[in-house]
Amino acid sequence: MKPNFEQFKDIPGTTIFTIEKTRQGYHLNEFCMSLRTAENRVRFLADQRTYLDEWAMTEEQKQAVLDRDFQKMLDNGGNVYFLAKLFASDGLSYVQAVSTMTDMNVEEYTAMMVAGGRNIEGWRSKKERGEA
Amino acid sequence: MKPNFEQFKDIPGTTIFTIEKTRQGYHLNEFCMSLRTAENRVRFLADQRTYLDEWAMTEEQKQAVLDRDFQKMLDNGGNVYFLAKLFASDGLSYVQAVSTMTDMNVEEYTAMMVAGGRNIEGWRSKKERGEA
Amino acid sequence: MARITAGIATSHVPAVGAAIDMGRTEEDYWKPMFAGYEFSKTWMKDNNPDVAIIVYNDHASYFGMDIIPTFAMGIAESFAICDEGYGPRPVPVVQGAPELATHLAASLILDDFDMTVLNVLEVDHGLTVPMSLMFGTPDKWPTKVIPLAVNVVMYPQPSGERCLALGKAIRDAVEQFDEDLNVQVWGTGGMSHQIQGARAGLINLPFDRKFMDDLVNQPEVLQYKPHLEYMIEAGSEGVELIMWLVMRGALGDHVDEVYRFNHVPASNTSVGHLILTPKENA
Amino acid sequence: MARITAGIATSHVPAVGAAIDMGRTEEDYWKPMFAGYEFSKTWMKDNNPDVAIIVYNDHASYFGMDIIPTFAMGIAESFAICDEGYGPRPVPVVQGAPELATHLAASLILDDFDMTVLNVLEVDHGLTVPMSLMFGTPDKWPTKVIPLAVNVVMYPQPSGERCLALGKAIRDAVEQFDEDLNVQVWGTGGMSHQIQGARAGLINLPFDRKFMDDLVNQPEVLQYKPHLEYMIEAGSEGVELIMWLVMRGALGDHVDEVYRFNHVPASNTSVGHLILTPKENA
Ligand SMILES: [Fe+3]
Ligand SMILES: [Fe+3]
Repeated sequence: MKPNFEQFKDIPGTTIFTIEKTRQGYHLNEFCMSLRTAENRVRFLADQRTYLDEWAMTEEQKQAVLDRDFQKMLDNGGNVYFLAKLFASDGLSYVQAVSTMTDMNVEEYTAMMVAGGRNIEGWRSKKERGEA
Repeated sequence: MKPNFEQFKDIPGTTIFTIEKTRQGYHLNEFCMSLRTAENRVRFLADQRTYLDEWAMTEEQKQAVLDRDFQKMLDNGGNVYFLAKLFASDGLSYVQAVSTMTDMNVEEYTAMMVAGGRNIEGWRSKKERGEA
Repeated sequence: MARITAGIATSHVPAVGAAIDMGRTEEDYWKPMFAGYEFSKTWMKDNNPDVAIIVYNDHASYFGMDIIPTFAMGIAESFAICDEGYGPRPVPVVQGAPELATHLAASLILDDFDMTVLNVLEVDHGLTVPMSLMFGTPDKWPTKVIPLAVNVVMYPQPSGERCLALGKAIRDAVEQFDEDLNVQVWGTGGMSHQIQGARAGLINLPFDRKFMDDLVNQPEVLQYKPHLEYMIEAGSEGVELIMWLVMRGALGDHVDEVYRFNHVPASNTSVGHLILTPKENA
Repeated sequence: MARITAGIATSHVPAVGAAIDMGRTEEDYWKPMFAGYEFSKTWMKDNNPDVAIIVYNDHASYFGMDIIPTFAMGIAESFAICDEGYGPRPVPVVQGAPELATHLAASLILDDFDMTVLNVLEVDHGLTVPMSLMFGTPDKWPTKVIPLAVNVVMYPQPSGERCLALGKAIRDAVEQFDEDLNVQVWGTGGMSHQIQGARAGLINLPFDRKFMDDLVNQPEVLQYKPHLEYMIEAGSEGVELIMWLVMRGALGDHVDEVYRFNHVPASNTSVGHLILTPKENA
């Protein structure tokens, strides 16, 4: 069956990690994987730029890491489970890190979750939202 | 379909490498894999016993390696493609190493191969050969 | 012969592991969620399996970018706990079941499932959080485990049909194992959640409830649900629910629903949990 | 659209690579074997593919004991050459075809083949010796390559039916790729050989010839040949021949036999080689 990499593009505010993105995000995600040891976390946090320069990442990927711009990391081939190693190194929880990709701060985001989460109504389709 | 690990036992002079043998031969084969770098080959050949003691192999496996008893390595979970890294470290070709598992010396074995190889007649079944 | 006596489904939220490990289960935020597993912990004491086949996914914790198997089975003696960036969870090492696992992996390959065989594997929250929920915090896990890692992170994930068929093949293979063993199959992950992008925090409780109903009563319909539908309706990470189909396939055509629990939220996730048993003589 | 224009089958004996690398191809022992590939090298010049999908097996050179995939596909930009204990073969790095490879791996997973996806892979003699035989010793390989590694070393290997079906699915997937590419599929390994135990050196030329006949004319029969039969009749390593079935499945129902060659021995092995093309309008 022919793979359909376009089918995901109408989902609003969502980046689907495809086999194509494993090529684009390879070095960024491998950098994140390296943070699974305490030694590497210490070394990275002590001198982030030097550590990042050890990886064949694009400058845009490196800058997104330095800025902790998780949405930009997604746009450049990152996958959130890899990025989790980065925000874990910063001592952030999933909620703390994930909320930065939304238009809410962490308190607002947590309040939304406790109230039952983001309602899907209006969030099914970019076309429906007038975004496409 | 139920796996049949017994079906191979009637083939004479043959050890089939099964998923069960990956458990038995794990450390022996991993030791062999380590010889894929020149540094490790040098270090192994310089002090074989010390190198072997870094691996969680059985004493019988270690002794078989020291003796270059390839048949005994097979009996203890080794697989020939792993063992090839060991005889490659010794500078032996496949023919030189493989012939040691037969009742021929390397000249006789090579002559057999040039003459068309081992004839299968009589080599299909242990029962047929009176070995089982 | 070995037999499959129950199927467990449960979400495997990392923050749930952290709450247990940090002793926060009595806090207001967490208490209602953990209360929902009290029945299950008691039920497990009475129904402890010899082996649990735990269908889960690795979250970039052991497998990275280099190698991405669709279905991988751990056949080792034991499985260490991953460091996911916070240090490894302080839980016991997971004990394997090499004899059943080699039989099972071999059977599945002979049935034309293209398994990847793992002699080494470290397991992450996807596998350990369900164990903590069902067993609490023992010094040693009371059951042996066969980890079955499914790629749900990278599109294309295995189809729903393939996951259900894998479960059926697991059932057949377990029944052909000569030793008399009590085996459970656990499907983990889900329910609705999305942990990335502007749409993060999506929860769809009607979808989750319908999914549970269908899983119990008509899994054959569920197998044709397109992955795109999970991603739209249950969030980008909701597609983890295909792992529940593997568990369901292993239980046979008809099941009894022993227990059901739902709770929102745990961290970013809708928590769902089922205990199912194969219907007698069905 | 891309199309499969030919299938190549050839043994991949490591000593053949060594003979090439050490300049021994004119020696009495080797000359008749290499003479048999002269036609093929010329034919390849006239029929050079844009991409060759090379079905081969790793011989404990990249994959070890830790992880053993049944089917694994390399989607990287390039593939380095393994050190198999003698130092890496002095041949060019193998260039990948990431776009076709990602399309292909994704298509196969959607068709319920449980592929393992490889973003990193080093290739061994199983892949490079066929390239040397077909291309000689260029500074740079003239074609891009998609490595498809099959487990043939550990029982259970994938079934003959599965291998033939994989070939058919590869054919469908290639034809759905939008770019206009000339694609070949190569099946490597075999023919009869056994490189271990007291029975080492086994050769069965009648088996090899019948296998070639059946592969050309009635592969649908060959797919049911039990692996035990290969092991008994063609030696423990003769089971590599199932990789030729993948190639054959990719060519469609009917083929033309462009070339055939047989030679005994190369090291411990019976060398077999075929060039097949899909029959027009068949
Ligand atoms: Fe998960
Ligand atoms: Fe081979």
